[in-house]
Amino acid sequence: MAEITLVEAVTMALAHEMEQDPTVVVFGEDVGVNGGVFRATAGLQKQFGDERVIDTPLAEVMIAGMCVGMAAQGMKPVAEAQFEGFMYPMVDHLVNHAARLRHRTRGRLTCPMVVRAPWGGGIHAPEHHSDSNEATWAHFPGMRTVIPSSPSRAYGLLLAAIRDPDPVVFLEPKRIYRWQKETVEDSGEELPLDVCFVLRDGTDITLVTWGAMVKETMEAAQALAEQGISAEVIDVATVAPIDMDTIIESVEKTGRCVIVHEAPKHCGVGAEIAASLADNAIWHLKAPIKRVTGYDTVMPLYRNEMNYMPSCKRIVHAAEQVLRFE
Amino acid sequence: MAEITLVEAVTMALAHEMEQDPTVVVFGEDVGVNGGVFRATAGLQKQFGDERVIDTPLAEVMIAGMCVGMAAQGMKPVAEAQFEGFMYPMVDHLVNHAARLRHRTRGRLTCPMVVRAPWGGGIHAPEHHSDSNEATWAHFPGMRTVIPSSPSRAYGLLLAAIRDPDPVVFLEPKRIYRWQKETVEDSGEELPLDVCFVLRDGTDITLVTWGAMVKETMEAAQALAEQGISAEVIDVATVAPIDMDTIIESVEKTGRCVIVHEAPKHCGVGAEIAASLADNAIWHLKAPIKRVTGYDTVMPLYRNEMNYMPSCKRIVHAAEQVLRFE
Amino acid sequence: MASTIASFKVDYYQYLDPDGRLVEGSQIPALARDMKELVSLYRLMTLTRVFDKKAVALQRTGKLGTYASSLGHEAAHVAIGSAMREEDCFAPMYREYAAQFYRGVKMSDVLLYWGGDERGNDFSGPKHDFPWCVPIATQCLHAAGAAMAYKLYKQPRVAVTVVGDGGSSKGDFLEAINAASAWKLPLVLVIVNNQWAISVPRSKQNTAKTLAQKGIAGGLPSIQVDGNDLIAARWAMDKAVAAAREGRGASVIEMMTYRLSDHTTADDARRYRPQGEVDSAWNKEPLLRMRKYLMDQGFWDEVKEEELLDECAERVQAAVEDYQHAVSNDPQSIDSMFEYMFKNMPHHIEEQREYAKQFPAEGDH
Amino acid sequence: MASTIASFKVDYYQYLDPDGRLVEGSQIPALARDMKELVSLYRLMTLTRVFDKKAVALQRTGKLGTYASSLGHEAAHVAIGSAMREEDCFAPMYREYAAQFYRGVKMSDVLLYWGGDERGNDFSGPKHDFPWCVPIATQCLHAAGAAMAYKLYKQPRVAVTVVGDGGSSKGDFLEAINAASAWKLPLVLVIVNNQWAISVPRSKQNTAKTLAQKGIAGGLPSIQVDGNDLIAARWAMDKAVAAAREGRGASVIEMMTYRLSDHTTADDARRYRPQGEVDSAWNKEPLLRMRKYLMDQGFWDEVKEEELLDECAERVQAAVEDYQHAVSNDPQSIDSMFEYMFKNMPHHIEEQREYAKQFPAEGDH
Ligand SMILES: Cc1ncc(C[n+]2csc(CCOP(=O)(O)OP(=O)(O)O)c2C)c(N)n1
Ligand SMILES: Cc1ncc(C[n+]2csc(CCOP(=O)(O)OP(=O)(O)O)c2C)c(N)n1
Ligand SMILES: [Mg+2]
Ligand SMILES: [Mg+2]
Repeated sequence: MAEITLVEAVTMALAHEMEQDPTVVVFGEDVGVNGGVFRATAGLQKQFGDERVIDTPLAEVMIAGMCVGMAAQGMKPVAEAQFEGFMYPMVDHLVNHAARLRHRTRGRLTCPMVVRAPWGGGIHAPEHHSDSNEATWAHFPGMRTVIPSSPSRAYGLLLAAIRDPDPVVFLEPKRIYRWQKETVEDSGEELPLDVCFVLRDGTDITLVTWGAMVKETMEAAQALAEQGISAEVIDVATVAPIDMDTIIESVEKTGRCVIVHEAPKHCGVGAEIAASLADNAIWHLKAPIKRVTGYDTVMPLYRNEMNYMPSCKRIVHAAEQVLRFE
Repeated sequence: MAEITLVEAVTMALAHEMEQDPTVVVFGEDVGVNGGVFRATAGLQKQFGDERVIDTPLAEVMIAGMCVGMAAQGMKPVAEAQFEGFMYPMVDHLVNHAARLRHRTRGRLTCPMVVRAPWGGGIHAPEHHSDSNEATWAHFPGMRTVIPSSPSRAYGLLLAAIRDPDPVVFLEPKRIYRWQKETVEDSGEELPLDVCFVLRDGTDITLVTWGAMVKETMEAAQALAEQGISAEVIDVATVAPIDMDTIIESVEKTGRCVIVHEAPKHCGVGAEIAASLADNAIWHLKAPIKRVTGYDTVMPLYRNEMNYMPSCKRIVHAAEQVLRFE
Repeated sequence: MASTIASFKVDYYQYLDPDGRLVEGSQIPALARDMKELVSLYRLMTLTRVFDKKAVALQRTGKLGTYASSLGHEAAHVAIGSAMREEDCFAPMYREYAAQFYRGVKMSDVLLYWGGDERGNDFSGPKHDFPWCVPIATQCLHAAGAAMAYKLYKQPRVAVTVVGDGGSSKGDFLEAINAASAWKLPLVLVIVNNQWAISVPRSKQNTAKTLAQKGIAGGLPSIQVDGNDLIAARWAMDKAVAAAREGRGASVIEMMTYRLSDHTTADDARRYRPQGEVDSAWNKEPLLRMRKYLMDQGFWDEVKEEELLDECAERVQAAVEDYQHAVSNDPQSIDSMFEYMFKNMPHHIEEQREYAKQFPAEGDH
Repeated sequence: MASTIASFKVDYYQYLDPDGRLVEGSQIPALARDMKELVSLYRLMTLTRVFDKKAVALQRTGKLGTYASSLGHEAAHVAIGSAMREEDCFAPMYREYAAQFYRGVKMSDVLLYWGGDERGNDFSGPKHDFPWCVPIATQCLHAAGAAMAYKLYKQPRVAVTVVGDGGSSKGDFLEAINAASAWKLPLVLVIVNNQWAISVPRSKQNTAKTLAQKGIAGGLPSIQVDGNDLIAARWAMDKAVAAAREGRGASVIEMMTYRLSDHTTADDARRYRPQGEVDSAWNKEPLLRMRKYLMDQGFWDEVKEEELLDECAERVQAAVEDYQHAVSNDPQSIDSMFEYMFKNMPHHIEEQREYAKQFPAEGDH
């Protein structure tokens, strides 16, 4: 059992499930010989052949549309979008078809497909390679949006996503693809897609986040601990549908909440969490709910990128604001 | 000066601005001889010729992409998507290009385009013809999303949208296209894109909504008035960026807020409003913030449609829940 | 130096002319002599037309929602449906009823769908066929995906899809051609060119001579046929389906026909379409010429025609009753809106369902 | 009855062979005899190559972000840029530097862009040209829109766009062909076929003989040329640009070339591409043959070549200094992230700007 990175955990989950289930195919640009531009599918074509790991023409509408077709006929396609910024042409097939197929045919046809994509900023990539577009997917009924934040969660959640009988958008925080290694057993054990993960217990404030921002948020929790403040950190992981119960329970305990995400603030997923708290936990709130997010701007080119990304400092600052209320 | 419907106000605004500004062109499927499937462009081709009112091939990616190109070269294209459900292929060009062109070229090129679309449910239309997808657009920085709710607001807001130097998604609530007539002067006066409209003053509760739901929300306010409850009704109109000041001011006064929209609840625009209140008006809140919305389901085919749509009854119910708190 | 490195052509096929006469000098397909089969296909075309008329009438009287008529397309649609095997997969747009009836979709399914009831899409036809598809041309990629699945399964199955003249402008169709070429998919892409996309005439979709030639982009065999000529349309389908089944890849067939009806019942074609054009299209419509041919050959007569019309009327009536029974006596419940969102209903949807049941819509819907 | 109703062909053009010899028996374009022009274009090809090498080196030493090399494409790109007028509009993808340099884009603009600074896209070239375009093939529709604008303005201007062999599979390109056909747009669609889309070879995009034939879908004149032959590429461009300018509509040109570099500096082509293929492509590269030709004709020699290389090195160095000066001495501020979101900055963005300024990023970026 080796220590592996998040991106290696993705590969391991793909290999595991392809081994178990002959209907799983990997489908996308450069996923074959090249093993994906981030090497997430490295070695898979060698192992499973080019009828299981399929390089496609450069056409995202086609990738999404054909996955709907394949999934409806009993396969489990796992598409790769090369970057989240190139998923937008997929919206139509995901929203108008994948997410509705079960509903509109009363279960006659289903769409157990996954679209994986490297997602988010912070690696100094070129233009259009650093978006955080989870809110785009999270609003649409009929599919799940899942974002892992560690090697073991990447492994377990991706297994669950592939096995899920409904469509899943699986966003991989590319900034932490190789950040931390973790011992992950290739056990085939999936993690649930309907719960948040409490990464750190605390009593004074709840920090809610997902994806690569888990890194800064855990750092912020540590910094707060050094000030004697006990922060609970929740990794939402599945941002649609959200397990609000875990979040509400935590906020009922702490009375304070800061939500952290990379995406622009306006109508981001953080809004849903805050709104849900404002409905269901309002009497427990001791302070305003703050969101520390990307700005309502285009993700800038790389020289300004780190000015855009929420930092540990910004999270601590927001926490301190919130903690000022008694 | 005649009494006109909302859809006629759209036509009047288009005609007005085409008259004033030779760079304005109408671009879309069936907008020419046919005058649009809802007659929103009726008569315009006759009046302005087929080089100003242009029937396009059936290709939404093309419509959006060409509008970006035309707008970048100094035109003001006003595209029509035939229904909001057919806007999804436009996401890529709107998000990756229209909304970013000014930013990425430091203002060298701009994108003053408008995409209009009949939007929302309630007319017993076929499948895929009844979505409320404003949240899809509202999250993306660099463009505005505008939704009128009366003939005069349709006129003034559409003029402003066309004149706006940046891209605007203009969603027309098809359910109330012909609901109410109003006297609208063809004055060329635009309405601002950065304010909410307070449609009814009140002191006990703030009802926030937009689009066709203004109808049910005003009815609910009336029903509440009959119980002696004074409801303030706010039509958000421009759902991105939102004028939160007006909403916060109202909630500071009433202490209670119910948000109403047709779209699914999860990550809808209502979440942003509630979240913003939970940050900025929390000490004024006397009750949880409730959202009365479409369900997190596919908009059903028409026999179930009215079970999906928020009704006056549901709004009153939520208001009553909220008013129970002292 | 210039050298020609590739050349292509688009051929046009017609066997039965508008007057019901076999076109002279042709290599006539065997189907033209298979009178039993022709009679059976003619009967289905007629049933479809009778059904279509009834469906429009139901809409006009408020008993059905918006309905997309198939008037004039019957030969093309019957050719498509009858060329396929049950295990093949059909990805329709929204008006290919005759093709679907052949495959086992019930008339009451069609009525349920346009009658605003999801159960219409859970139709009785081959359970793996795709549902009706409103977002134009998207079905082409679903068919390509199905074809890919069959290819990977190594099953001798074919996916067939239909797109309109309007839909042929859309990237989805064009990307499907490319995909079919890339993987030599067992796929048949049929353009049913009825000359109009709502109010937009064929000439505005592009200025190319044919729509069939879009297949050349992928190097696919691409032909045009008289889509009102069942014999030509079926012959073309048979050839394309056989090629696909035998691993020789995909084809494009443009079937020339005419939309004799409004686009849907929500449309009024008189606003944009000259009546003269419609009148002359009626002279070329598919049932007329087949009836003439069958009569000329002695396999049909007025009595049979009358009997058939009566029989069709009866069957259509029974379907209408099934439909009305379903929507009146056994309507979709409020629960049904929440079911089928996910295989396992999430907690929040369960909650919404319970809430929704407290607020049933009032009055008519 | 079958009749051929449309036929098409794709011709291939080459005038200067890989050995720098004019291909015999050809109708040689006048450009082949215009030595002054050829020398000037050769100089730009060389400058671009020197620039390219420097940019890769900057990336390797951490002074530039990911960079997309144009190595091997110089003839195609120079042909494109030099066939256009200033008032025409260029919608590039991301590696057509030579075309852009011809039009006035500065080398320092290119470095700014890949160096992570938005000012690169505010380039010095024709201010109406489109910025670099990363979402593959979307630029094709922007060019179609520009062409539409010029057509509506009744200006004799032409829009030119470039797409790769990979990008030619995407609906955007295919819809642009259709749009060009529908409106007879003054548009030139160039496929720069460098045989690879990152790791995906041309053969996997589709199995058609050529990519040029995608233009047949719209009935556009569609040819293939040796894209490493500046004379053929430029001749084809001149013809297509003239047709567009004179109202005769759009064309498709497939320029055959080879990506001699990695896809970008973030790529390692050795993982997927046989070195032998790359080696033999070097024998056909565009500068070599043009240099040989100019030398054979007595218009170039080793001394001139040395002088040119020195001059290019100097100019490139100056551009690098401009770039480094801009990013070091006059970097984009935090404010710059908020500017240009809207013409008039909304209130909430102003607030976010003020907040952001309290939290400048720490350390290196
Ligand atoms: C993506 C999309 N855009 C627009 C529409 C609205 N619409 C429905 S049918 C139609 C015309 C289709 O014409 P064609 O493809 O020729 O098929 P026909 O209806 O003539 O059979 C349009 C524009 C749609 N359903 N989907
Ligand atoms: C829509 C989209 N999908 C994927 C990518 C990632 N990507 C960047 S370049 C490239 C290959 C492009 O190949 P080609 O079109 O042949 O152009 P070339 O780079 O060879 O010049 C890919 C897949 C992208 N930029 N945009
Ligand atoms: Mg049609
Ligand atoms: Mg290439």
